[in-house]
Order: sequence, then structure tokens, then C-alpha cells
Amino acid sequence: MMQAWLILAAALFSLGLFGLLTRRNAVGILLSVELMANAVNVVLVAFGRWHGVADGQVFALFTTAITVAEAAIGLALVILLYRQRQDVLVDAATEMRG
Amino acid sequence: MMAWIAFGIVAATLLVGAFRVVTARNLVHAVLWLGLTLAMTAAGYVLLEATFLAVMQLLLYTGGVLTLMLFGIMLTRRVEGVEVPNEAANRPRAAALALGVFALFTWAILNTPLPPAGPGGAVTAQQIGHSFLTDHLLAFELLSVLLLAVMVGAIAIARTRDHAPAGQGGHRPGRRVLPKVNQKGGAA
Amino acid sequence: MLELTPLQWAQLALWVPLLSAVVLAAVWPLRKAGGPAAGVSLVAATVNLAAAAVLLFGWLNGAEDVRHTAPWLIGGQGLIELGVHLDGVSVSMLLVVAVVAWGVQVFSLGYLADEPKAGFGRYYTWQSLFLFSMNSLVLAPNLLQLFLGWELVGLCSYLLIGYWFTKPSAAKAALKAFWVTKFADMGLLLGLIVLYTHTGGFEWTATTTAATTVTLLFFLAVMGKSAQFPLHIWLPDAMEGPTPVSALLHAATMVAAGVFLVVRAAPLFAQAPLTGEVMTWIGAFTALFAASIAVVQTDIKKVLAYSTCSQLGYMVAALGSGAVLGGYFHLTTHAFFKALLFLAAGGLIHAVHSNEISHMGGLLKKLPVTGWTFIIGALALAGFPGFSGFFSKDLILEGVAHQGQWVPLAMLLVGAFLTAFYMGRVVFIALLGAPSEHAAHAHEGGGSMKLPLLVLAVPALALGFFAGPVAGLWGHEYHFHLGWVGLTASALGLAGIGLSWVMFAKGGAQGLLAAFAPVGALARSGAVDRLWATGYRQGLQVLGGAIAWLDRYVIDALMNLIGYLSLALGDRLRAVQTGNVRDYVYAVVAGLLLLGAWGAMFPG
Amino acid sequence: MLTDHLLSLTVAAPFVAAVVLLLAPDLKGAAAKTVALMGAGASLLGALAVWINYDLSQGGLQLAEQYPLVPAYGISLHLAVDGWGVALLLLTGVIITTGVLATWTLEHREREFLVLLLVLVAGVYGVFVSQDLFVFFLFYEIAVLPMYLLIGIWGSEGKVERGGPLGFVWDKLNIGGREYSAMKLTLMLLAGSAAILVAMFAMFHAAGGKSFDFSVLQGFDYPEHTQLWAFVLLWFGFGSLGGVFPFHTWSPDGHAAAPTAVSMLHAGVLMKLGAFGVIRIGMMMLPDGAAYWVPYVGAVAVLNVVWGALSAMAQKDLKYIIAYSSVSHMGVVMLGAATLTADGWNGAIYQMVAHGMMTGLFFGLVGLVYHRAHSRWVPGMGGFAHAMPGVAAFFILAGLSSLGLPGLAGFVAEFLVFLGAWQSAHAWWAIPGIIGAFITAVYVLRVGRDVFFGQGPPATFHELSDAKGSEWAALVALGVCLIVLGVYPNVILEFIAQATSEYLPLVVKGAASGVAVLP
Repeated sequence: MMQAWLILAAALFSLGLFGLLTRRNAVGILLSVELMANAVNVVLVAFGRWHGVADGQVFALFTTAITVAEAAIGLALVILLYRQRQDVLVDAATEMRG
Repeated sequence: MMAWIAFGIVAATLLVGAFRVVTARNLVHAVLWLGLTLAMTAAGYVLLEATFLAVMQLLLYTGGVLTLMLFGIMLTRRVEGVEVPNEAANRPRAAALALGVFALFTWAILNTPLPPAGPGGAVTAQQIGHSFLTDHLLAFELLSVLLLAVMVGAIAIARTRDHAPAGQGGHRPGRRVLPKVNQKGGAA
Repeated sequence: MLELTPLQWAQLALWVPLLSAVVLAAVWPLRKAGGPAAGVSLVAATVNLAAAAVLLFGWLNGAEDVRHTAPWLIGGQGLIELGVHLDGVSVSMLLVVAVVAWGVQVFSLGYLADEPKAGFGRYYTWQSLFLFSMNSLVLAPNLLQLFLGWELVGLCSYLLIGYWFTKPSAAKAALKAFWVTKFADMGLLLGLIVLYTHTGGFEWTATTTAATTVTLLFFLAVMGKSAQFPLHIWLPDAMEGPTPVSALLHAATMVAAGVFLVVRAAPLFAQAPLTGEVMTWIGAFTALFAASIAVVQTDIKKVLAYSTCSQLGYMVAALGSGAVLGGYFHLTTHAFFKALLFLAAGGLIHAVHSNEISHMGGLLKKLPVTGWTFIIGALALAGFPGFSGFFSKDLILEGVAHQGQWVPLAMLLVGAFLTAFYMGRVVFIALLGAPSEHAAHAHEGGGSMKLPLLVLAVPALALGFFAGPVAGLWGHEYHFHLGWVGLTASALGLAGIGLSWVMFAKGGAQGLLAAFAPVGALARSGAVDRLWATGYRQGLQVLGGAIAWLDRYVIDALMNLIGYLSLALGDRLRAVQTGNVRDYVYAVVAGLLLLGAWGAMFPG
Repeated sequence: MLTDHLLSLTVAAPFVAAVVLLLAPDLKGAAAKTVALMGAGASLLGALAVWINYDLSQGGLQLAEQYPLVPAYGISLHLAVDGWGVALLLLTGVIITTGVLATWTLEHREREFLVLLLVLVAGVYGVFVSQDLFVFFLFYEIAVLPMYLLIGIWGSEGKVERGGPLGFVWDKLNIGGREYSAMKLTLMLLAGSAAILVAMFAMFHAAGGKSFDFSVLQGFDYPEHTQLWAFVLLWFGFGSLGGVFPFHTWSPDGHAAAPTAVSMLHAGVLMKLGAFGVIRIGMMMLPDGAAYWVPYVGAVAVLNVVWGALSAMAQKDLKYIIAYSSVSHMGVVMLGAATLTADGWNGAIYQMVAHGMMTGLFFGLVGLVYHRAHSRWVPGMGGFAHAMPGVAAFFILAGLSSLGLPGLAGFVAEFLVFLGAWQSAHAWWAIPGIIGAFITAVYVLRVGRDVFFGQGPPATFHELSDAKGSEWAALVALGVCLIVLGVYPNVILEFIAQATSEYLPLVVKGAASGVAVLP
């Protein structure tokens, strides 16, 4: 049972990764990142449950908080990017190249 | 036996939801599917007897992040919502990589012996609160500082300047404005 | 006279000229004033002369040798000392230098009167410095101090030849003199080092197995300083300097330093017969070679320069064949009559404002004192019986004959004939010949130009007769006897004078001139000069250019290559930053996979 | 009492002056230079005080001061002076004072220039007296790093035309330019420092990793193989600053581009740091390594002498000639060190001092000529002696000293080195050395004739004037030093010989330590 949850989390993580790699829209990328963060939470909770200690959930909460913060900042940047370029297509924004 | 069935339902919905989030052509659909996925995770937490967390999950993710994303889409969508499908080209490559990662994780999960199980019993919210203020007090405090910083940062980054930014006239000295990039990606 | 010990006199002779030089150098208003500077230098020269005279007088009455040294340098094998060594040899040379230097400085008062003040002061500064350097060389207690004096004297020669440094030819001549002598001095430096390593000191009395190498190295330096073939090329060019300088340095004292070194280090040279052999041959050849070139020279100073070269050849040959007394006595007499000749020639040049003897016809009547003293010098040089040159040259020829060196003896005898011939030629053309238009308004120089000539004429005439006591001074016996060698030499001398009289006074036997044509061509072509010049230009400069090119375009280029490669690498690596976010994620994931795989393969 | 802090005061004096200059922004022009001069002068007085206070009969390390810095690793600011230190402190004092005097005509941001110069010299002082390897290296870096800024900002442009097999290198590098020279100098010296660092830590570790102090590292008997490679690292590490053969190529460009005072200080003193390092750290702490590598050190040194002299002969730029001659004379120093004989070592250290004075004077003069003629191209010059007789006289004096004329400092040094060379295991080293001295005579006097003698100066140079006030002071000071060191060398030779007699036996088992001490 325990391993099943972990595998589920891994699947979720991989799907999030796939989304990250294929999305062209910045917001889409943020979505995928949310998904991956969520997968991590699942793992934490699963182990929390397995060991029967509160730490699992405490960490899950921490990660949630950080993910939310990250989403907020990410969105702010996206808005700035949008204001700058009137679109949020990631592939075109290569001004920062070497 | 019942647990497996419940797990099966939750897992299936989760996977379908996640898949749709990633492949939905229309961004709004993607966000909605994300909402569903997050909700089903909350259901998962219930199965894992982490009720407090399930509630928090629903509250934070489905409530907060979802609306945030919707706002994000609204603010940055000029073209009529239709999302052009991703490059066909690198999709298989991305899929391959994702599967690779998945295979790596599953292989790791299956091969590493699980540590001995701890005593059963659900973890109550009281225990979580207690551990917040004892074992992880520092992290807890730091987290509050972080969130404050994020709020200030987000506002500072995205606040609209007091003049219209779009026109070149309003260009404040010293702030280097990147050249306007029109739709086709060429510099204006 | 205040009572001073010989050591104090010697200290006086050594330090007073240095004091004068330092004062003149440091107090530049005094130097710029010209006249007063000359005064200071002359006072120093006179004090030096007095000290030298007293010392010689002391040694003539048999004072025993004095040696006083003080530590100068800390050597690995003990303290290296400098100081003063007074004995017959050093004291007599001291007087010779003192007399000639004094004469030259007095003569220069008149000769360089119309020089700019600053230049005049500078001239006398270098004169005082030279006097100090020569004295430190002469009074050297060991060969190291002799080397110190040797180099300082070379410096003074560089400075004095280049007195008119605005004249490019003078600047070049000064440089050439310094380079050639510095090149030769390498031998002396290396010789000293070898000597020190083998004997732990610089004493000339040391006996060592390495005597031959040391003396051969020393002889290389002697060839440079005393203008022996093939290193004689700088002496004719040194005539670019003012004539009094030529008289002092390039006739009497400096060039004699080489011979003095051999005389001083006689014990060392005695241990190396091979070096003696080499010296005899080179000396004899130089004597002949230089004499023959002197015959065809038209510039009076060049004639005297080559004559000095030739006479030095005689001395070297004498020392080579062991006739130390002959060599050293000839050095002494030659110093006086050659200085006299040069100063007299200076008088003639000053009167006619040109060095060419053809411009000087019939000057005897117009410049009686200069003329007659010139003739006395010429006769002494030619070895006319009774004159000082005759005695010293006779001793040399006896010595060489005694050694059984027949071919060198032959060369020296022919040289004697040529010497008499070219001196006769100069006398008959310049003093007695028909006066040229240049000599129309020639007039005698002032008292300052005549006094030294008279002073120097005395030893040129009479020194021969004092050979006995002088020899005694140096620890040798001398009793006059005229062997077949002496007779042939004087006969050849008279013949030379006679022939020159026939050819130049009477204009007869012009055909003989043709005989000297090839020598003339050789002299004008300056074959030896060009040999060294090409050696310098093609050899040293080309080598320098090659090394510089190698350094800049190979070794330095390699360092630059490193710089270039790093820059090029930098450019390539820049391309990795594509700016596209997705590529970065791919990189991250790829890294993750690699790590995972690696972890999987090597668990634990 | 003052003397027990003498060394730290001497080292700190320039540093304090630099700080004062930094903190007082309104100090401009002459005021700034006066402050700098006071700092430099104070350090010179300190060096003189050290010279007076050093008790020769006792010898060894004196005026010791020790302040722990990092006790865990045994790193302490341990200052003490030995015979060599006394001589080299004097050299540094004289060169920095004359260097500051020589910058009197500098207008462009002279305050920052003087700050960097003083910091640099503080580093140099530190190196000569520090008895702790870590602090030794720290001061060594302090001395090397300001060079980049000094040359980069105040340097002068040069031009080297493209050519040779590796011509393409010119595409990316502006060879001869100011930034290029500054960068090249700094990079090559830092590469050297990297090598030194590796060797330093190897020695520290091998000696038990408890302390960096010389006394500990000195006595320790390092394993044979460590000594072998560590010595090579030190040889080329310190050697790169000392102008050892393949790594000498920064010297011509660096000195040609550097402003006067900087090249005076660099060629005059900094290059000595390199040689001093090789001897003090390389040879003395790794005797077996030294014994093995010394024949090669000597051979490279000989090559240095002849190579430097020959390439100096072919140069047309005044500063390049002097720079290459510095490489050649530094070769003589390394040759002296490689002989492992008392004479050789005395000669090597003496040559450091003598050459320091000579090059200081040379670069001071070249700076004067460049300041007035605005050109360093020798073929275009001639007859300068008319306009500047004083400069001409001093140039000839410096030239004569560099070719080893007795009575001047150069002779004593080269004579001792060649003496040592002949006594050493490789007697043949003396011959190229002497030939090198002759070649020096050729190019130095030829430059003297080309630039100063001959007809009047060509029309292109109009306001050629002789040295003025402060410049005279610098020239006269250095000239007098050259003469004094030439006429009465025991002034500092006693100190040098004292230290050599103590240190040589450490390197050469049973060396002839019987160096006669003056009565």
C-alpha cells in the first residue's frame, strides 16, 4: 500500500515534469510546477502516515506554504513579462542568452 | 480490501486530472483540471488519515492557488483563450524524459527496503500544532518572514507604475527598457 | 720639505688627484668656470709630480719596499685587500706617469684654450680622474687592484676620446675603443678568477699549475689595451680625441698598462713559456705590421699612433722572450719621447689647424722649439745612437737574439729600419720640406705649450745614459755593450733616415714609393677593421636580432597562445547559454537522470 | 623601546601613508605627494635604523616580533631581520623614496597612484622580514597585485607589429597595449603564485601541519620526492617574478607599459622578491631538492643572462632595452644563487641590491626622457646631451655600473658571482656570464651614444630640458648609492656575508662556512 502511494506520487511528478517541458505558456509552466509540488506533498504525507509521526504533515504544510509563495512570485514575474512583451511565450523570451 | 478500492478511485482520478492539466489545449480547462487534481489529493490525504492536512489542502490549494492561476490567465490573455498545441517536435522527447524519470523513481521505490513501520494511529491537528511550536519553531518563524517577503516582493514586482508604461514617452531615465517585441518575436 | 714617510707620499700621490676629480665633478660651478678647474687639476698634478719625484729619489737611494693594504671585499676564501705597494717598478712608473701627465695638463692649457668653459672644466675633471686611475693601477699591491685601475683607465680613455662628443666620429671612436678594450678585458677578469680559485689570492708572486691559462688570458687583455694585432684597430681611431689626450693616454701611459701588467706579473709569466712564445711572435709581427702602415699615413697623428702600436710590439716581444729589463726600460723611454712627439705634433697641428703633414711644410723655421723637440723625439724613436731610444731598443734586440728567436728578430730589425724611415719622412716633409700655403702664417704656441716640450726633451735625450741606476732600481744589472745585433740595428736606423732624406728631401728614388703601394692600399682598406666590424654587425647584431625575434614571436607568442586559447574557449562555451528556459530544464532533468543512473549502477 | 617594534613600523609606514591618502580625499597634488614622501621616507629611516641596530657580531635573526594571527595553523605575523634582510630593506627604502620623488610630475589621479604604490612597497617590506611562510606569501601577493591597476590605469601604450608563426594570436590580443601588458604581467605572476601555493601547502603538510613558521619548516627533513617536485614549483613560481627564462616575457611588456615609478619599483625591487624567494624558501628549506635541481637552475640562469643581453641589443624602444637588461641581470642573481658557494651567494644578494639601484636609476632617467621627448623610440633620438647634460651624465653612470665597471656597484656583484661560479661544480657558468657582461657593455653604451651623443637634438623634440628639483634628488641619491656600493661594498656586504655564512651550511652539507668576518 505504501509503495503504491509513492508510485502514484512519482507518476504525478513525471506528468508535472512533462507539462513543464511542453508548455509554451508561462502560466502553464506554473501549473505544472504546482502539480509537481503536490506530488511531493503526497510523498511526505505518505511517510508521515507510515511512521505515524506529525513531522510528515508539518513538512507538507511547510512545502505547501512555500509552493504558494513561489506561485505568487511566479505570477508576478509572468505579469511583468507580459507587460514587457505583450505575450508570455517562453520560447521567444531569449534576451538573457550568453 | 476497501482501502484498495478507495485508493484506486483516487489514484485514477488524480492521474487523469494531471494528464489533462498537462495536455489541455485551453488554459482555463487546464486550470480547472488542476483544481480537480488538487481536490482528489485532499481525498488522498483523508485516506492517509491526515484529515487536518486534507482540509488545509482544500483551503490553500484549491481555494488560493486556483484563483491565483485564474487571475494569472485573465491578466495575461490577449488572444481569445485558444492555446496553440505545444510543438509537436519536442513532445515525444519530453515524454521520453518524463517516463525516464518515472522509471527511475519507481525502480528506486521498489528496490529500497522500507523502514519498519511506526505505531498506527492518526496524527491529530493538536500534535501538528505542538510540533510546529517546538521542534520546528525556527522553520515556522522563518516561514512567516518568507511569506511577508513574498507578499512585498510580488507587489513590488507587479505594481503598475504611476504613469502608463506602454508608451515610450513615459520612459524614466536610467531604467533600461527592452525593445518592444511584437507577436512574431522580432524586436520592434 | 715636510718630512713624510714614503707610504704617506704614496697616499698623497693616490688621493690628491681623486680629490681634485671628485671636487670638480661635484662642484659644477667650479667645473663650469673652466680656468679655475684647470688650476685645481694642475695643482693636483704638481703635487703628484712632487710626490713621485721624492719617492723615486728615495728608491734610488735604496729604500726598501713598502706594502700597505686594507680589506676591501669579503671573499669566500678570505678578505680581498686593496692598498699600495711601493717598489722600484711601481715608483719609476709613477714618476713616468706623473711627468707626462703634468706635461700634458700644462700643454692643454694652451692647446684647448679656445674650448667652451664647461667643456674645458670637464676635460680637466677627466684628466684628474685618469691620473688617479693610472696611479691606482701602478701602485696596485695585487692584480685585482691592477684590474680595477685598468678598467677605470679604460673608462677615462672612453671619456677623453669622446671629449668632442658632438662629433659623431669621436663618439664612435670612443665607443670602439671601449668595446675593444672591454672585449679584451674579459680575459683579464677570467684570468683573475682562475688565479683566485687556484691560489686563493691575487698575488703575482703565486706559483700555480694554471699559470699558462692565466697568463694567456692576461695576454688577451694586454693585446686589447696595448693595441697588439689584431686588437689594435681602436688606437688609430682614438686619435679623434684632443692631441694632449693622445699624448698622455695613447702614447705614454694607458697603452703601456698592458706591458706594465706583464712586467708586474713577471713571476707568473715566467712560469708559462708558451705565453712567452706567443707574445714574442705577436709582438714582433705587430711591430713590423704597424711600422709598415705608419709609412703610408698622411695624418701625423695616425703615423704616431701606428708608431706607438709598433713600439708596443717591441716591448711585448721583449717581454715574451724574457728581456724584462729591455721591455720595461723601452716602456719608460718610449713614454717620454712618444709623449714629446705627440705634444710637438700637437703644436704643429695647432699652428696649421690640420693634421695632414702635406699641409705642414717647412715649420722648423716658424716653430723652432716645437720643431727641434720634435726632431729630438724622432731621433730617439728611430734609435739614433746616443738617444734614449737607442739604448732601450738595443736591449730588446739583444734579449730577443739571446732567446734565439731569429724570425721575430728579423721582423724587429726590419721594423727598426721602417721606424727610422717613417720618422725621417715626417721630419723631412713637415719640418724641412717646402712650406705649403697652410703653413704661411703658422706661429709658435705660448709658453704653456713650449715648457712641457723642453721638460720632456731632457729624458728623451739623456735617459739612455742612466740605464745602469734605473736597472738597479728594478733589481737588474746593466752594463752597456754593443753586440752585432746593436750594430746592425743602428746601421739600419741610419739607413732608414738616409733613405727618407733621399726620397723626401731630395725627391729621388720615387720608384721605391711604389713598393709601399700595396701596404698603402691595405692601410686605407682597413681590412682588420672591417673584419671586426662585420664580426660585430653580422655576428652580434644579427644574433641579437634573432634572439629578440625568438623571444617575441616564439616564447612570448606561446604565452599569448594560452591567452588566445582561453578567449576562444570562452567564446565557444558562451553558446551553451541559449536563453531558452526549456533548454535549462532539459539540462536539469538530464542531470537528474544521469545521477540516478550512476547511483543505480554503483549502489552504496 | 622603539627598536623592539622597528620592523613593524618600517613595514607599516608606507601602509599608514596610503591609508591617510585614502581617507583624506581633499589631499591633491603636491600635498598628496608630500604625504607619500613622508611615508616612504619614514620607511627608509626605518631601514636605516635596522641597519644601525643590527648587531653583526651576534648575527642571526634580530629585532624579532611575533603576533599570533591564526594559532590553529600556527600562522603568526613573525617579523625578524637577518643579514640579507638588512641589505634588501635598505634597497627597498631607497627605491621607494626615489620612486615617489620621480612621480612629482604626475598629474593624472596621483593620489590613487601613490596609494597603490605605497601598498605595493609595504608588501615588499613585509616579504623581506617575515619569518612565517603564510604571511610571507600574503605580503608577496600584496606586492604583486597592485601592479595590475598601476599599469592598467597609468601605463603607456606600445605597439608590437604582428608576425611570426603564431601571428593569429594578434587577432584577439592587442599585444603591446596597456591593458594587455598589465593583464599579462599579473596573470603570469599569479600563475607563479599558484605554483608557490601548492608547494607551500605541501611543505606545511609534510612538516606535520602544525605551523608555518620558518624555524619549523626550515629544520624539517622533507621526504626526498616531495623536495624534488616542490623545489621545481618554487623555482618557477618565484622564478616567474624573478624573470627566470621561459616566464620572463612579461618583463619587457610590463616594464615598457608601466609608468616610471612603477617600473622603478618593479624592476628595482619586486623582481628581487622572486629571486629572494627561490633562495630563502626554495634552496634553504629543500636542500635535497636544491642539490638535485641546481645544475638546471644555473644553466637556465646562464641562458637568462645571455638571452636577456642579446635581445636587449636588438631592441629599439628605450624601455624595452632596460627591461631586457633587467632580465639579464636577474639571470646573474640566479646564477650566483645556483653556485651554492659563499662568493656566489654573497654576489647574488649584492647583485640584487646593486641591480636594484641601477635599474631604479635607469627607469628614472628613461621616465625623464619620455616625459620630455614623449617618445621612447631610440632611432629617432640623438644629441640629447646638449639639452639635458645631467640626465646624460647619470645615464652613462648607470650604464657603466650595469656593464660592471669597477668603482661602481655592478662590478662588485658580478665579480663575486663569477668568482663563485668558477668555484662551483659547474665552472663553465662564469664564461657566458662574463660574455653577458660584455654584451651589456655593447648595448648600454650604444644606446648612450644613439640617444645622448652626436649632433644637436632633431627638430621634432623641442622642449627638452634637464632634470628639475625633485627629479635631481632622485637621480643624485641613486647615483651616490651606486658609487658608495662600488667603492666601499662592505657597507652592506658584511651583513650579507654574515647571513650567508649562517645559511649556506644548511643547504650544502659541510659548506665552507668559513667566510672571513671583518676584524
